[in-house]
Amino acid sequence: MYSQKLMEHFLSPKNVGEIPDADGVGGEGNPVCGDVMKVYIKVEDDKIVDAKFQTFGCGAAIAVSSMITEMAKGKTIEEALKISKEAIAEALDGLPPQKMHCSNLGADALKKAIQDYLSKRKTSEDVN
Amino acid sequence: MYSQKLMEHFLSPKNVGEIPDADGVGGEGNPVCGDVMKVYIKVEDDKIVDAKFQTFGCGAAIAVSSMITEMAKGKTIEEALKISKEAIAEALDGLPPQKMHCSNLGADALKKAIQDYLSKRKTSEDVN
Amino acid sequence: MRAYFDHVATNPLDPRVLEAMLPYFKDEFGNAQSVYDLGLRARDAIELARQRVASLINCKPSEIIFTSSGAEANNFAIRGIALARQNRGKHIMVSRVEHHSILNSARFLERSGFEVTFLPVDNYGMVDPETVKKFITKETTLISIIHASSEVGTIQPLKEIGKIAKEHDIVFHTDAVSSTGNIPVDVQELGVDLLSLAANQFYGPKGAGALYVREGLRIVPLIYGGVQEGGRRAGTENVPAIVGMGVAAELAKEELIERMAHVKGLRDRLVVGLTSHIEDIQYTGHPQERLPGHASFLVEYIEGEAMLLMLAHKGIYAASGSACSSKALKASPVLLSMGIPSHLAQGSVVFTLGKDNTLEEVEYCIEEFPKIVERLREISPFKKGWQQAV
Amino acid sequence: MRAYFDHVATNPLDPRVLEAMLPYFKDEFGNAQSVYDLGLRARDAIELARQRVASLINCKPSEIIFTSSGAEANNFAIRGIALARQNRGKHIMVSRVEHHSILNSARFLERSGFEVTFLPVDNYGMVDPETVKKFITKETTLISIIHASSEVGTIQPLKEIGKIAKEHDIVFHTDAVSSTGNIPVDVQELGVDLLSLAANQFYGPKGAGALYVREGLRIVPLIYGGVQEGGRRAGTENVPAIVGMGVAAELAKEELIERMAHVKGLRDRLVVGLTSHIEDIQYTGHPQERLPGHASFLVEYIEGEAMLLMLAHKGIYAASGSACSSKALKASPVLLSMGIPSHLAQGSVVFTLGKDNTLEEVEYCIEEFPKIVERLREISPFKKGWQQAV
Ligand SMILES: Cc1ncc(COP(=O)(O)O)c(C=O)c1O
Ligand SMILES: Cc1ncc(COP(=O)(O)O)c(C=O)c1O
Repeated sequence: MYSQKLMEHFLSPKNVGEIPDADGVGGEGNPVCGDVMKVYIKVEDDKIVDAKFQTFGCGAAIAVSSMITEMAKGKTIEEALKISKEAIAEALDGLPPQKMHCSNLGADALKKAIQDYLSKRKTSEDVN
Repeated sequence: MYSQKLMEHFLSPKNVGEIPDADGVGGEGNPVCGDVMKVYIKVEDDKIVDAKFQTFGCGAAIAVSSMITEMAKGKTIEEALKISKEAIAEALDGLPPQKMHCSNLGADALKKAIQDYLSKRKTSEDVN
Repeated sequence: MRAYFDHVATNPLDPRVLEAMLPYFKDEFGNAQSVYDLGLRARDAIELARQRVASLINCKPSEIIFTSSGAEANNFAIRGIALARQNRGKHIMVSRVEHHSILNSARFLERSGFEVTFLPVDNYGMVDPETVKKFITKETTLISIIHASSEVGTIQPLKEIGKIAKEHDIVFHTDAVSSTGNIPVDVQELGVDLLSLAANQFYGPKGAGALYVREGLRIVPLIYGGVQEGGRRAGTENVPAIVGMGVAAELAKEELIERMAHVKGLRDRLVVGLTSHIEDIQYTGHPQERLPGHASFLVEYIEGEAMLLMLAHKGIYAASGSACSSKALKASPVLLSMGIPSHLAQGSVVFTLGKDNTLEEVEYCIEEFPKIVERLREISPFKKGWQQAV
Repeated sequence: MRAYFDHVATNPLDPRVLEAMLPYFKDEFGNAQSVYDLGLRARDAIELARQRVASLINCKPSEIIFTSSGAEANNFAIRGIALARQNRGKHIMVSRVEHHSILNSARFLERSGFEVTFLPVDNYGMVDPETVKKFITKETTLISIIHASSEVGTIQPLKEIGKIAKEHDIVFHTDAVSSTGNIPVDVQELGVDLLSLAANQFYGPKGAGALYVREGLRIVPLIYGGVQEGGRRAGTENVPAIVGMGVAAELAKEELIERMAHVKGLRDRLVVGLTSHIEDIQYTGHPQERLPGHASFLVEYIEGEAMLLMLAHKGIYAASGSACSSKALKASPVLLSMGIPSHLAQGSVVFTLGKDNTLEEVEYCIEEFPKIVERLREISPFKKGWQQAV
């Protein structure tokens, strides 16, 4: 069902955990439906320099979280916003059809984290 | 399905054929239904001294015909009339339920042959 | 000598098929719905089998639903489509020469408020497409015609009937249990929307059948439950049987031409041999449009079951449509619907040849069977003709 | 190390069973309906299997109808009785903790104009006989209650419910697929009129199930066709599978007490081991009235499929009722009907032990599983509790 790449990211996920002083945090999903993802990012000069996640969910959800944080790191905010669910699935060598919603969640959680960063920056800019 | 005894009577039936100068002939059944039996008897002093049959039908029908002619031989008319379908089935070490009608046919054909003999005797007695 | 000439009843399992099944009886016993490797490998094995079966009849793998038998596939098709389309109409048509699993499913629908037309056939057991056309009404939602009769071998003009069905937006099913794996069966070419098949008819295992359902066609399940077979047929998948069916399908596809030529050669020899050595014997079914390994006869004045038992005593296995050889104790409705009188139908005998039969076996039968006929005619009151009745 | 703890999904085939099946894949390939020796031996083999299965559940051989699976038996029972008795009434009752094959058959009947009561259960997943009584109407013709839940192991009070059914002249069916062969199942003692079972749940083959139907009870067939199974279930008999089921039934009967003691010992050790090494874990289902080899849990803050995959990575095979581990992507209706909130149901994990499991395997699981739980909780945003939500 799952590709080997996906299984690797599931069994040894990268970027697990919180970033206590994150610049942006985004959560998506609901434990009632089975998956919750939380993405933390650290941004410098509009570039994502670090990303971490916490996920409650199935193997695919954990692997997607691992992959999306990997993909986000080093990208500019603009580039990161363009990471599509298809790109995530592809990076994992494919996802079973019924698991595609996991990559949706991942993309959405990252977007929310970036929006959180952008709105915080705006607020701090407004303050300054 | 069939007992060994039945198979023997089917594969090597006794008393096959016609008796050209039979004292009594009885037929039962209908080719449309699958079985036709014809029994011929030769009677001397109210005793069946010979019996033969011709049968169109399944393995059970042929075995029953063989058995009933065997059972009839040597019996008095009175005794032979008492041969029941159960007795035939038993003599063949049993018949499958759906084949019991074959032993019915056999008993009936023998009865008809005896009746034929009795009515002929009556006629000839009447003539004499 | 032993000569198994009853391939229409069931086929022996090809040893290559059994070999492929064995691992799934041993280490690879997982439930195909389980998420772990053991389950995934079972699922992969099922999907490979699905591809192979699909390839045999030229459809997509997703159009194959595995069942436990041809009878299940037939019940599923007839009742599943009739129910799915009942808002459009409640009239269906089947031929009079269908297998019991179609006839009795149709009768069940009749009792449930559907109207059923049982289409007549000609003396070869063939359905005339013009007759089909005549009985179509606005209410007709389904036509089901057997591909090849197991009793007389006749192959139906499915293509023509399929065209008529399509013109009238009627779903078209064929029971191809006796044909699939034995002659070319291509759902696109035949123009059918559904097709039933069974693995044991092409050297696969018992307990494995399938229904082809054209993509997009809605069908009501026969067996409800879990998500197996896309939610259309529940029950823990019989993985070894499905794997076996797949391998049998692949072998059938590869060897089809060869197998057909082989059984046809033997069959033709058998027909000539028997009809030239036996008097008052008729070859039933269509003389050309028939299964290549199928030889069916009526032998006058004697009865089928008796022939079968005497044949078996000589190691020759055959079938009959006589009343006494059936548990239901009724002469084959197929023979009767072809206009054959009951007393002749009692003399039915059917030899069906397979890939492993040999010419020696056929010659042996040509030698033995006439003697058996003679012996039984000796016993019969009709040995000089039917007029010798009681 | 490998530890197969998913016996509720399917069991490995007992090598003694496979041994008994093999001849029927080889020389003994005849169709059981054929009149000749090859067919008769197949038929005899089926009848012997029927006796063995009957003996396992204490009924007459003639009361056993072979099917292709537990799901088929369940569909057959529910729909066959509802239809056969529809002139008396059109109300049936099933519990909310039934297998999908019962629930979805009941829903099909609902769509066909029947009224269905889905009976509630308590926190152990148990049906209260008093509740059953409350919902009975004059129209009620059938009650179907699962014997033992495959998801939480709870054994239902069938005897009491059977008495109530009898008093009201209601036919009583039980789905005993997960219990038969694993605990004593006696149809007389349970007071059931119909009972479904499946061979792969007691080390028999896949593709073999059966329905017990009390003598004299009329049932409408699910699969129409020929005369097989007394005209009640058509299709060429799957002789090897039926033979295997018979042998598996015989072995299960002989070894039942021993097997029960074995799995219960292991199960109890597993429950103690896991609950003492893992925090925030709940044992689900009834603590005493349950299948002896069945251990089901809710592990908080993490999800079931992820647990299964990590377990499988360590060679341990288990099941889960979480949404993500099901193809339907819905949390187990059984767990929800027991009042378990959805987010907790996601953490479901089920270990089911079998006769060949060992204490070492159990100890291995007690060592590995807590580490897996810890690892997944590390990843979870809820690791400090559910309040940590998004
Ligand atoms: C309680 C119960 N009923 C029915 C079934 C369905 O049986 P099968 O998979 O043999 O169709 C299962 C399957 O595991 C089950 O556990
Ligand atoms: C034409 C035809 N249809 C259906 C069937 C039923 O198939 P099964 O016995 O696999 O249920 C048969 C069986 O031989 C058949 O010949």
